[in-house]
Order: sequence, then structure tokens, then C-alpha cells
Amino acid sequence: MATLIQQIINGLSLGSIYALIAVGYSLVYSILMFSNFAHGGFLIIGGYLCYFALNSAGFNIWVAGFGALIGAGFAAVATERLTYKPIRERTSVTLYLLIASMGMNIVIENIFVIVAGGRFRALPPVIPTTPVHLFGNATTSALDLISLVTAFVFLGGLQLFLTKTKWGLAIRAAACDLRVAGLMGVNTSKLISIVFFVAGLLAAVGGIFLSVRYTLYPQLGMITIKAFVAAVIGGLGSLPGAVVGSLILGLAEMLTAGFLSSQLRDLVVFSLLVITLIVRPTGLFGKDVKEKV
Amino acid sequence: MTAILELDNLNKFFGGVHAVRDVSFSLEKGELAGLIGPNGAGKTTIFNLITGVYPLDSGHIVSNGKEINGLRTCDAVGLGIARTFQNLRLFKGSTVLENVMTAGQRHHRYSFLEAATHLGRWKKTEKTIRDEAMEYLEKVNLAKDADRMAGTLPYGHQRRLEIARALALRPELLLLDEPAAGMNPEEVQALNGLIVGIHKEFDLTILVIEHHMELVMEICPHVVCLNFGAVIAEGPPEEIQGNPEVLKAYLGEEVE
Amino acid sequence: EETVKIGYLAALTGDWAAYGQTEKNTAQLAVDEINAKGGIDGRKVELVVYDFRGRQEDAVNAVRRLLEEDKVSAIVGANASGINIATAALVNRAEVPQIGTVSTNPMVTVDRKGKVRPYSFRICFTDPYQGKLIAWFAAKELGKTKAAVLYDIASDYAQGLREFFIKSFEEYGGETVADEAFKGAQDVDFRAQLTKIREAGADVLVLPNMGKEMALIMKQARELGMDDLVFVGGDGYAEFMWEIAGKSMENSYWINHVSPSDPNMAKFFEDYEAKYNDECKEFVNGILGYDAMYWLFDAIDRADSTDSVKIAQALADTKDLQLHHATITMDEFHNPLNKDGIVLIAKDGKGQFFKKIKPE
Amino acid sequence: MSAYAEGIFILLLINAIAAMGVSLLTGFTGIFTLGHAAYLALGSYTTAILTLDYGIAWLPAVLAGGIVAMVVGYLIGLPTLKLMGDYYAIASIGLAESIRLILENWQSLTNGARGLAGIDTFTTLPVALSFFIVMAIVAFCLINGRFGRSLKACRDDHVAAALLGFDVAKIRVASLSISALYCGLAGGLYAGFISFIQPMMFDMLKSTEMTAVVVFGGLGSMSGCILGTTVITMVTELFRPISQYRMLIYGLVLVLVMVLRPEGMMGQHEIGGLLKRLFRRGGDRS
Amino acid sequence: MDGKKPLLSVRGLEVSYGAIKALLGVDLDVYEGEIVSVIGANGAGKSTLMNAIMGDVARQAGEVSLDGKPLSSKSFQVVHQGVSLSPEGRKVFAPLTVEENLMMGAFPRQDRLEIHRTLAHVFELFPRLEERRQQYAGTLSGGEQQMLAIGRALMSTPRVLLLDEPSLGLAPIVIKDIFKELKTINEGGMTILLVEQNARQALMLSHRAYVLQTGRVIMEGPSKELLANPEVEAAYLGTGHH
Ligand SMILES: Nc1ncnc2c1ncn2[C@@H]1O[C@H](COP(=O)(O)OP(=O)(O)OP(=O)(O)O)[C@@H](O)[C@H]1O
Ligand SMILES: Nc1ncnc2c1ncn2[C@@H]1O[C@H](COP(=O)(O)OP(=O)(O)OP(=O)(O)O)[C@@H](O)[C@H]1O
Ligand SMILES: CC(C)C[C@H](N)C(=O)O
Ligand SMILES: [Mg+2]
Ligand SMILES: [Mg+2]
Repeated sequence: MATLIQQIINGLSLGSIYALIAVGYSLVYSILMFSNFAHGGFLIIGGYLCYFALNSAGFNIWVAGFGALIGAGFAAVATERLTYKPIRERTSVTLYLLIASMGMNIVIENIFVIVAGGRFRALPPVIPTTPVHLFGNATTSALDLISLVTAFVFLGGLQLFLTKTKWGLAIRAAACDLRVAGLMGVNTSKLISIVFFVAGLLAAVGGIFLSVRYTLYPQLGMITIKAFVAAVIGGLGSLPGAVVGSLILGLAEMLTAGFLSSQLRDLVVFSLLVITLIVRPTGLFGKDVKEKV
Repeated sequence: MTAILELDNLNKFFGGVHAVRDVSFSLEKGELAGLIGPNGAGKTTIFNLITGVYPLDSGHIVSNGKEINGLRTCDAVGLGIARTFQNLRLFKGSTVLENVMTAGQRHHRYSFLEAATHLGRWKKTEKTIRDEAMEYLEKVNLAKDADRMAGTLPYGHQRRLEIARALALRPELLLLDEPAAGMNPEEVQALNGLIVGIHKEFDLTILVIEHHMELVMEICPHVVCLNFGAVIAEGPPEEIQGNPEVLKAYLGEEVE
Repeated sequence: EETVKIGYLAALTGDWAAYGQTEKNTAQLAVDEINAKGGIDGRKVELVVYDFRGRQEDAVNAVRRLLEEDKVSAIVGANASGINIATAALVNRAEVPQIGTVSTNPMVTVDRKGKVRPYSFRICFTDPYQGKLIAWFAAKELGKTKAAVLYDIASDYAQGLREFFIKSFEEYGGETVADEAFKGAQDVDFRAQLTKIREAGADVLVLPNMGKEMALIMKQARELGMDDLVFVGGDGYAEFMWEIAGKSMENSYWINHVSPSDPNMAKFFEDYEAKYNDECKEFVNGILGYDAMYWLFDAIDRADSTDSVKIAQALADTKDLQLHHATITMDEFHNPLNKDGIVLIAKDGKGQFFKKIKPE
Repeated sequence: MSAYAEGIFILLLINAIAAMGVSLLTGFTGIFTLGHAAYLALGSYTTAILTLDYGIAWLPAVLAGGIVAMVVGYLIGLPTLKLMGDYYAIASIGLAESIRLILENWQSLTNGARGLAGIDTFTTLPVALSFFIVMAIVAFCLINGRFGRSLKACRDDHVAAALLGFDVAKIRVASLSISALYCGLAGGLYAGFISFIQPMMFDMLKSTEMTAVVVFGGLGSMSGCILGTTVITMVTELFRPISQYRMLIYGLVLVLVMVLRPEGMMGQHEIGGLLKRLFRRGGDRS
Repeated sequence: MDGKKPLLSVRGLEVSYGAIKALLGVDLDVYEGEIVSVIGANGAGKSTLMNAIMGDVARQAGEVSLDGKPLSSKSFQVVHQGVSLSPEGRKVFAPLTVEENLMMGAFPRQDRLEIHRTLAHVFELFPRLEERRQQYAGTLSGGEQQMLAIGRALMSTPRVLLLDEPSLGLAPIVIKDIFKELKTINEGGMTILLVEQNARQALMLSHRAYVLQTGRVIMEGPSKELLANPEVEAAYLGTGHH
């Protein structure tokens, strides 16, 4: 029993890290309808910026953290302006964007391989990782609780923005037809930049959390593939879906590893992805708009 | 004479919307009939039901005496049914000629092995398919555009290409969904001629949805009018034009 | 004058970059030293280093290139059994010798049928012995009875060492209460396995893996509140682990090939520092990479030829060769005989010599 | 030719066979995949296991690899190819990872994540070249003619295609199966070239590369995909010695290809067609 | 109109798509309070003209101005300057509901209360839309989508409303209603530029008209005169009904 509780806690805490990242995926998907695999890249940009600001420039954590968020936000905007925008203007096939984003991810990762080297860096425990005892033997770390709360705060804010403001509506309209959204008076370039800025910011938050929880190295962005799977399971484009999907995925992983076999955990993750798509292509919370003939 | 198509009490719901309501009518072989009705009356939906694009909620569709409810879309052609679309659905990445060949090839066979090697019957068969497709293009007056990409044709021409593609299937029953949409009066006139022409030449049964009354009233001896998913009038054009319900729901008071 | 081309297979990027960068540096140091002395019997040495990013696929490609394009006389590296096993077929077909630096799995030098691979060599001890060292240390020196193993299923080395350890530990009367796996280079979260280990009541956790994963495991174990668990690791010990695991590293034990305070190596450390302005942090790889080069120089000298077949013969015939860290003699399976087992302890932020052990 | 140049040429031919498979599916049927490395994996594992453990000769082993990939492609296609657009692409990531993970976990057969070493290197230049020529002829024949037209119909408008009597699901599955066959054969040849295989070699990066190559060459152009493969294989192989930069350059190439020429090098055209046109124009002038 | 300055003025407008020249120097004026129609055969460049005014396709040469001030070359700014378009082929936001589509039309406006009044007005004009308020626009019938597109353009209460083939696919009775409504809103002060295949009705409604042929204005004048012109009659009005 104690083990079960501990594994559930482990699962939720892993899920909360996924959630932070998955929300970013979903946000970009909700406007441009493509899966931005460069998200992992933004994440490590955030992580390294924070690391260098703390260690080389000697800033305090608040300044460093803030700088990292802004920096990653701008990196995301730059990526969008330099690579996605020209593609979007030439073709409407979103798969090209997807491939370009994978390319960007490789580029960013390897820029850090070259400039920061293959060494592992650890952020000082700016976010406390001390064990927190819940009930009995069950433990989690303070970091996990903070990351869960952060994920919910961002999610709530974004959700309100998207559903309650006219800019949110504009985002959804732009998602379906950028040109026509322009004809409605929406400055779509600016709108998209804002979305990417927020996505970059979210990625940086995820990057800092991940660097503290694990360690900082150029391939750290790889973990985002799980967050991506979570976003799909929850329903791409749905922010609550992203969070729910993440928690489900975290639980599935930990329970598989804990009670079946740790080798099978990724198999379970990807099988869940495939099964979800077959049963409900738009995920748990995605809405299914059928094409009219 | 037997009915080539019989609709018997068709019903279709989309969520709360009762899009098709107890619709029954039938088409005799060789008829040229019009289907009219206000926007959202359910006309396109009826085409979609006949061709199996949407499943039927209740009722029967009988073609040549055979019940074809729950037909798979791809089996419609096998029963001799072809259609065009309200929103053009051409193969935009293929040439005009290829569009028609794609339809026409079903009447000619060669084996997979021949396809993979271009040996045997391949060459001869391909030539036949091509020649036939050219004939259909000439019918709709597009032969000169055979090598253009389908998507670059002007709108009105694309509509005619859809008709040629449907004809190449050699159907018995042709369903046309707003073939004159976006055409100017001049072109509508030409289209009238085309429809009447193919109707005769290919011995077709045609059901056409249109909002251009100058087309329907001129060429369709049999007109069905829908409103809110239900048939409100059926008969020859003169009768329909004078039907007060049709006037009120669809044509507006004064009709010339 | 004829030069000798030697290939070096190093992980310069990826998870193992710290190990590989050090090896590359020490190999270059050895080459510079020998060339400064006029080369081997007048033959200058040329070093060709390729990165394999910690992946077999890249290693295989790099070796192909060394063999086909650079036509090297011998290859040194890599620093992991899996890499050497993957490349063994190639070098043996091409008849070019390859020396593994810390590649400890038996399969590095023998094939699936148990026959020695004529062109594969190593300078370190093997895992049956290492497994025994770990088991002896845990059972006899630390007095532990309930061991847990958490090993990398993607690694030939980890799978082998786990097996050898468990066998020996049971022979010494201990019990393996948890035997958990993960996937190296992919997994970063080990809390599920650690929870099971905690539940099993293990008193020692044996880590036969590469550095990054071991560091993350130790860190997460302490975060789960597993404060009393003692860590005993294999020869994957690396200084870069401190950066990841921090204080969680303190008081862990590591079975290894060499000691950082070996007086015979003092000059090496000095020279390294002078040349690279950096202390040779990953000293295990540093020392073994350095001596592997010297071993090869000696073999070339004895073969008196740049012909790879003759060099391989000379390597196989090595007997009582005095290198810097040890004196080596090859056995019939191309493994050096009677190498020391050294225990390091992680203390005050670095790895320190703890003791030398010799299990019965 | 030096042994090294020959090696690159063999690799190029193998990659081109795989690219033709992906091109058939993505370029001509309009189904984007991000998981075709899985079929490469199936082909190479089948070939490797048959030659290593069962002592079967390489040629039947390679053919068996192709067939295994094709059968798996067929079985996978049945339930998943009803997914359209992005959703199939995402599903293919999941499917490919699942296959890779099964290979990784089936230790008794595949030696798990550690991979299989010591595969006979039977893929010599003549072998690769003969396979390439045969497969290329078949591919070109298939796309010119009724099969090619039906693929394109399903690609451009699946509803209209269905109403022309095409069983879209069946055609999509057929296209995937043939495409898997190509990749399976390429995988078998690859195993016989590289001599060592490991599940990690067939990861998402590899799948993306396979699709990117085809996009680079031009969707809907067979000769384009061969050209694309040539360029990308050359670029990445040339930069292999400076491996830190190799991946960076590879990533940049992917991005630049998408940014500068999303329609690909050849657009929808075939080299033959372009030459013909050029020739005709030249003729007009004179 | 003599002496008055035009509200919307187009001078020497040229547009091409790659090698295809779609507009070759078009001049056109629309005065405050007018309805002006543009007629012409398929491919004459009517839609291109509308899109170029909006800045939705790039203008290669020429000037477009509103009230003497140049119109931006970015469509979203043009909307804020007071011109909006109901584009050819509906272009509704398929995954948004009918109501959300209409609210998008009101995007440039700030006056919440007034917006709801306009919404009520659109619903009055197209009761079908009110019934389908929460339906996804993509599942509407062709004609319903057309109504939505027109309604959406009305929602921005522009100074100049551009309509590209508003009657496409609509039932005769709805066309009549719409033309009536256009007259009413025009009388309420909105200036309208209208492109129609249904030339006769367009000419009957509008004050002035332009005839476009392969990218050039070949005729212009008061609609009444054009209606009576035998050339126009032969080429654009057809002989059939209406
Ligand atoms: N997939 C669908 N989901 C929900 N409602 C639908 C769907 N398809 C059609 N409808 C609704 O069913 C009704 C009938 O639509 P249909 O397309 O058949 O109309 P129509 O008679 O062809 O009209 P039009 O002349 O405007 O094309 C419409 O009110 C439409 O909104
Ligand atoms: N996106 C495009 N790419 C290339 N050519 C185009 C494009 N859009 C329009 N054209 C061409 O520009 C010319 C003018 O087209 P436009 O759509 O403006 O005509 P139109 O008068 O609106 O015709 P219609 O009555 O069919 O709507 C035509 O020759 C058309 O083929
Ligand atoms: C660096 C070491 C952990 C390498 C290990 N001894 C191996 O053979 O793979
Ligand atoms: Mg309709
Ligand atoms: Mg137009």
C-alpha cells in the first residue's frame, strides 16, 4: 500500500513536470496547428541562460530566472520569425513546419553541444528539492509540488485568456485561417509572436525545473517528447487536456515501472499514444470537427 | 419503366438538427430532375446520403430495385452513381487529363505485375484510357487545357471538369450539386446546353441541385422542392413556380 | 620517414563527453611525448581522433573511416564495452588491432563461441573480476547483506557486471533483494525503481553504470529520503558526477582500476596540467588511455613495423611490460593478468583513494 | 573508387531505396510519416537474425526482411490509416517507437538495446546497385499508370476519390505496405553494410530524416527524392569527421530546406520531364 | 458627385500572380454613400481588385486611398482604417461557432454594447444564423456559410463594405432579401463596393458600375445607363429569367 501511494506520488510529480512543458506544446498547436518540436530547444536555452546568469554573471536567482524566461521567449519569437514565418507564407502544409521545428531542435541542441560542451551542469538548488514527507513513508520533493502549482497557475491564466478575451478568440480564428483572420483586423504576426513568446517563457520555466530536478545538458530537451505525447493524449490544442494527459502519462509510467517492469514504461507510453489516436484521434479533450462534404 | 432511384422516408439528424425529414421521391430511368430548396434545406445532405458519405438514420434508398442503405462511398460507382460537389473537389495536384483518366481507368484492367513493369497490356490499355479521357474533355470543351494543372483553371471550367470526370465513370445516374454556382448568366446558358446534351447522348438520369432558376425551370421537367429537410412540392416546373409554399419559402413572391 | 597512424575512438560529445575529452587529451599527450623523443624507432606517430558521441552506430562509422580512409595501423578506444563489441567484427575482419581502455566486459576480446578475437585487446581488468571485487567489498568490508542492483539494460557492461556481481555476492552469503533496470541514454527518472528498492529494504545499492545515470540515481535516492542506503559503484566513477549529484555523492564507494594518488602517476598529472591547464579530472580514463598508448608504442617498437598484423601479434605477446600504472602481461584471451582492485571513496567533493582489495 | 568512397556510394543507394518507399507514401499518397525508421529496423533485424542465428544466406534473408516489414506495415495500416493528416504522422511516431521498444525489450531474440554485432557485410556495391535499379524501375512503373493515379487521387481528395470508386482505405494500406517493403529491403541491405545494428539507430531522428529527404527532393517526384537523398547523404557524410558540427549542419540543412524550398528541389516534376521540356524548348528556338 | 472627393479611390492599380498579370492599371472611385458594382467575366480580376484594396494580395503599382489617406498594405490595418471585405468563397472559420465567427467580425470594434446591437441586427437579417448560433461554422450548409460571411463583414460596421459575390449559392429569396438589406444599410450611411456575377441585380441596386475585362476597366458609368447598354446586355446580363 505504501508503495502504491509512493508510486502514485512519483507519477503525479513526474506528470507535473510534463504538464509544464505540454502546455507549451498545446499553446503553439492551438494557434499554428503544428507540433513545435523546437520546444525542447527553447527549454534548454532557458536552462543555460539561467545557469550562466547565475554562475558566470553572478546574478541572483530572481534576476537570472527572469532573464532566462525573457531570453527564451525572445529565442522562440526569433525562431518563429526566421523559420516558421517564411514557411507559413509559402505553404499551408503544417508538416513542413513540424520538420523545420525538428531541425531547429537539432540546431539549438548542437549549438549548446559546441558552446557549452558536453559537460553536465547543475543549477544550484534554487528551487528547493528537499524531501517533503506526506503521509507515513511517502515522500515527494518540494520541487514537484512547486512545479505542479506552477503548471496549474499558467494553465489557468492561459485558459482564461483564450476563452474569455477577444484576443483569445482571435488566436483560435487565426489557428484556422491566418489570412482571413487578417481580414478581420487581427495583426496576426504580432499575435503569433506573442504566442511564441509565451511558449518560450513556459519552456524556460520547464527548463529551469528540469535542470534542478535532473541536470542540465544539451540533450535535456529530449524529455519533451514525453510531454508531447501527453499533449496528444490530452488533446492537442486543449490546455486542460495537456495537464490531464501529463498526469495520466506520469502515472502510467511510474505504475508500469513500479508494478510491471521498468523496461516497459516507454512501450506503455507510446502504446497509450497509439491507442488514444485510434480510439479518439483528437485526444481526451480535443474537439472533433468533422469535415463537411 | 422502373425507378432508377427511390428514396423512401429518409431521415438524417446532425445532433439536434433534423436535416432530412421523411423524404420520399423517386426518379424514373432517363429523367432529368431538379432538386431545389432554401439554404440548409438538406439538398446536399440527400446527395451525401445517396452516395454513402453520411450514414442514414432511417429510411430506405433503393437503386434499380436493390436496397442500398449503408452503402460504402466507394461502392456507389459500382451501382452506376456519380456526382459532383458543391465545393469543388478536383485532384488539384494532377493535370486536367489525369483527373479524367483517374475516373476512366476503372473500365480497363491490367495486372499489378504489368503495372510494376510496364510490360504486357500496359501500353495499350493506358492509351485507351487516355484517348477516352480526351473524348470526355472535348465534350465539356476543355481538351485544349488537358495538360494544365487542374487547380489553375478558372472556377467555371473547374465545374465542367468535375462533370467530365463524373461522366468518365460511365454512370447511369448523375448527381450534380450546384453546377452553375459562380457562373455568369452567359455561362449558365452554356451549361444548360451541356447538361441537356450529355443527358441525351449518354442516356443518363440526372438529378441536379441548383439555385439558378433559369437553369432548373428551363431544363428539368421534374422538380422536387425541399424546405427544412422535408419535401414541400414536387412536379413539373410550371406547377412548382406557382406553388404558394415554394414561392413563400424559396422563390420570393413575384416570379416571372 | 615512415609515420605510424593510430586511430583513437573517443566520445567527445554526448553523455560520455567528459570521459572521452580526457582520453583524447591524454592520448595526444602520449603522442607528443614520444614524438618529442624522436618517435618510435624513428617513426613519428600521427593520431587520428574521431568522435562517436557515445553511440555504437557512430563508433562503427568512425571505425570504418579509420580503416578505409585513414588506413590506421591500430586503434585505441573506446571506453565502453558495448562500443568495442560493436566494432570488434570490423577490426578483426580488417586485421587491425583495437585496445579498449576501460572496456571490461569479457565479450570485448572473445566472440560468442568463446574464442579469442585475434585483434581485440584491453588494458583493464574484466567484469567477472570486478563483480567479485564489488561483492567482496560490499559483503566483507562493509558487512552488507541485502543488496539492490539498478543497472542499465542498454549496456553490455552493466548487464554483465550485474550478473557477475550477483553471483559473487551470493557466494559471499549476501542476498540480492532488488534487481532493477533502466535504459541508459534515455531514462532520467529513477524514482519508480528506487521506490521498489526502498520497499525491498536494501542496505547497499550497487551501481554498475555510466556516470550520468549513477549520479542521477544517487541524487533521486536522497531526495526520496533514502538516507541510510550505501552506494557502491563500478568503474564508471567520474568526477563530473559531483556536478549532478552534489552532496548525495558523499561517502559512496567505487571499485576501480587506478588511484588518483598513485605516486607513479604524479608526473603524468603534472604534465597534463601543464599542457591543458586543467587537472585531469577523469583520471581513470586519463591514466588508462595514456598507458594504452604507451603499450601500443611498445608493441610497434617490438613489431618493428607499421603492419597491423605484426603489431597485433606484438600486443598479444606482451609480457611483464612496465607501464606507468602497472606492469602488464597478456593472457590467452588478451586480458592483462593480475590487475589491482582499488576502492575509491567519494569524499569532500572528490574521489580519493580508500584502499586496495584482493578478494579470496 | 576508394573503399571509403565506395562505402558512401553504397549508403547512398540504400538510402535512396528507402527514400523511394517514403516518397511513394508521402509524396504520392499524401500520408506523412514520422516513423518509417521502424520498417528499416524490421528489415535489418530480420536479415541480421536470419543470417546470424539461423545461418540463412543473405539474399533470402534480405527478401524476408522486406516481407516482414511489409506485413507489419499492412497490419499497422489497417487500424491507423483512417487517421488523416497530422494525426497519422503523430501516430506513426508512436508506432515506430513501439516497434523500436519491442525490439529493445525482446532480448532473447534481438539482444535488446545492446544491439547485434558481427553481421556479415554482404552489401557490396554490385549488390546495392542491382537492388537499387530493380526497385527504381518498379517504383517508376508503379507511379506512372493506374496505381499512381489512384494514389494521387487519394492524396488530393479522399472523398472525391472514394466517389470514383476507389477504396481509399485499401489504397492507403497498399501504399503503406509497398512503402514498408522498400524500407524493409533497405534495412536488410543496411544491416549487411554497417555490420552492427541497434534499436537506437532507428529512432525518431532517423524517421524524420527519411521524410525530410523526400520533402527536400520534392513531394510527388521520384527522381527528386533520389536527388534529395544524394545531397543529404553527401552533406552528412562529408561532415562526419567534425562530428560536433555535423549534427548542427544537419539540423540547419533541414531548416533551410523547409524555409527556402518547401516545394522541394524538383517540385512535382520528374527529371525526365524537365529534360524533355528543356529539349523541346531548345528545339523551338533553333 | 462632381467636385466631391471620392471616399475610396483606386489609381493605376496593378497586380500579378507570378507571370500572370491580373490587373493592369485599374482606376476606380467610390463616393461616400454610394453603392458601386463591379461586373465582368470569370477571371476578369474582380476578386483580385477587392483583395488588392484590402492589402490581402500585394499591389505592384498604383495607389489606394480612403478619404485621401493611403490605405495600408497590410490587411489588418486596412480593416482598422474602416474597410472590410466579405471574401469570395465564404472563408468562414470552420472550427468556430457561428456566434464566434460573428464576434471575430467585430474584432476592431471596442464598443461592447453597440456590438451586441449589430449582432441582433445580423440575426434579424439571417434568422437561420440565430438558430445555429452554437453550430460549428464548418458544418453549415453552403448558403448558410455565405450568410455568415456577409454577417461577419457587417459586424465591423465599416465605412466601406466590400462584398465579393455575396449571392453565390444562395436561394433566390435570400438573394432578394440581401439586396434589399444592402439598400437599407446603404441608406443608413454605409458605402458599398459590390462584385457580382448576378450582374442584372447588381446593376439594379447600385448607383454606378464598372465593367472589368482581363484586368482593365472597359466601361464605367451610372448603373442605369449600363443596364440599358446593348453591349453590356449581350455580354453580361444574359437573356434568361430576372
Ligand atoms: N456535418 C454536419 N454537422 C452538423 N450539421 C450539418 C452537417 N451537415 C449539414 N448540416 C446541417 O444540415 C442542414 C442541411 O445542410 P445541407 O448542406 O444539406 O443544405 P443544402 O440544402 O445543401 O443547402 P445549400 O443550398 O445552402 O447548400 C443545414 O442546416 C446544415 O447546417
Ligand atoms: N492565386 C492565384 N495564382 C495565380 N493566378 C491567379 C490566382 N488568383 C487569381 N489568378 C488569376 O488572376 C486572374 C484574375 O482572377 P480573379 O479571381 O481576380 O478573377 P475574378 O474576376 O474574380 O473571377 P471569378 O468571376 O471567377 O471570381 C485570373 O486569370 C486568375 O486565373
Ligand atoms: C567507463 C566505464 C564505466 C566503462 C565500462 N567499464 C565498460 O566496459 O563499458
Ligand atoms: Mg448544398
Ligand atoms: Mg472572383
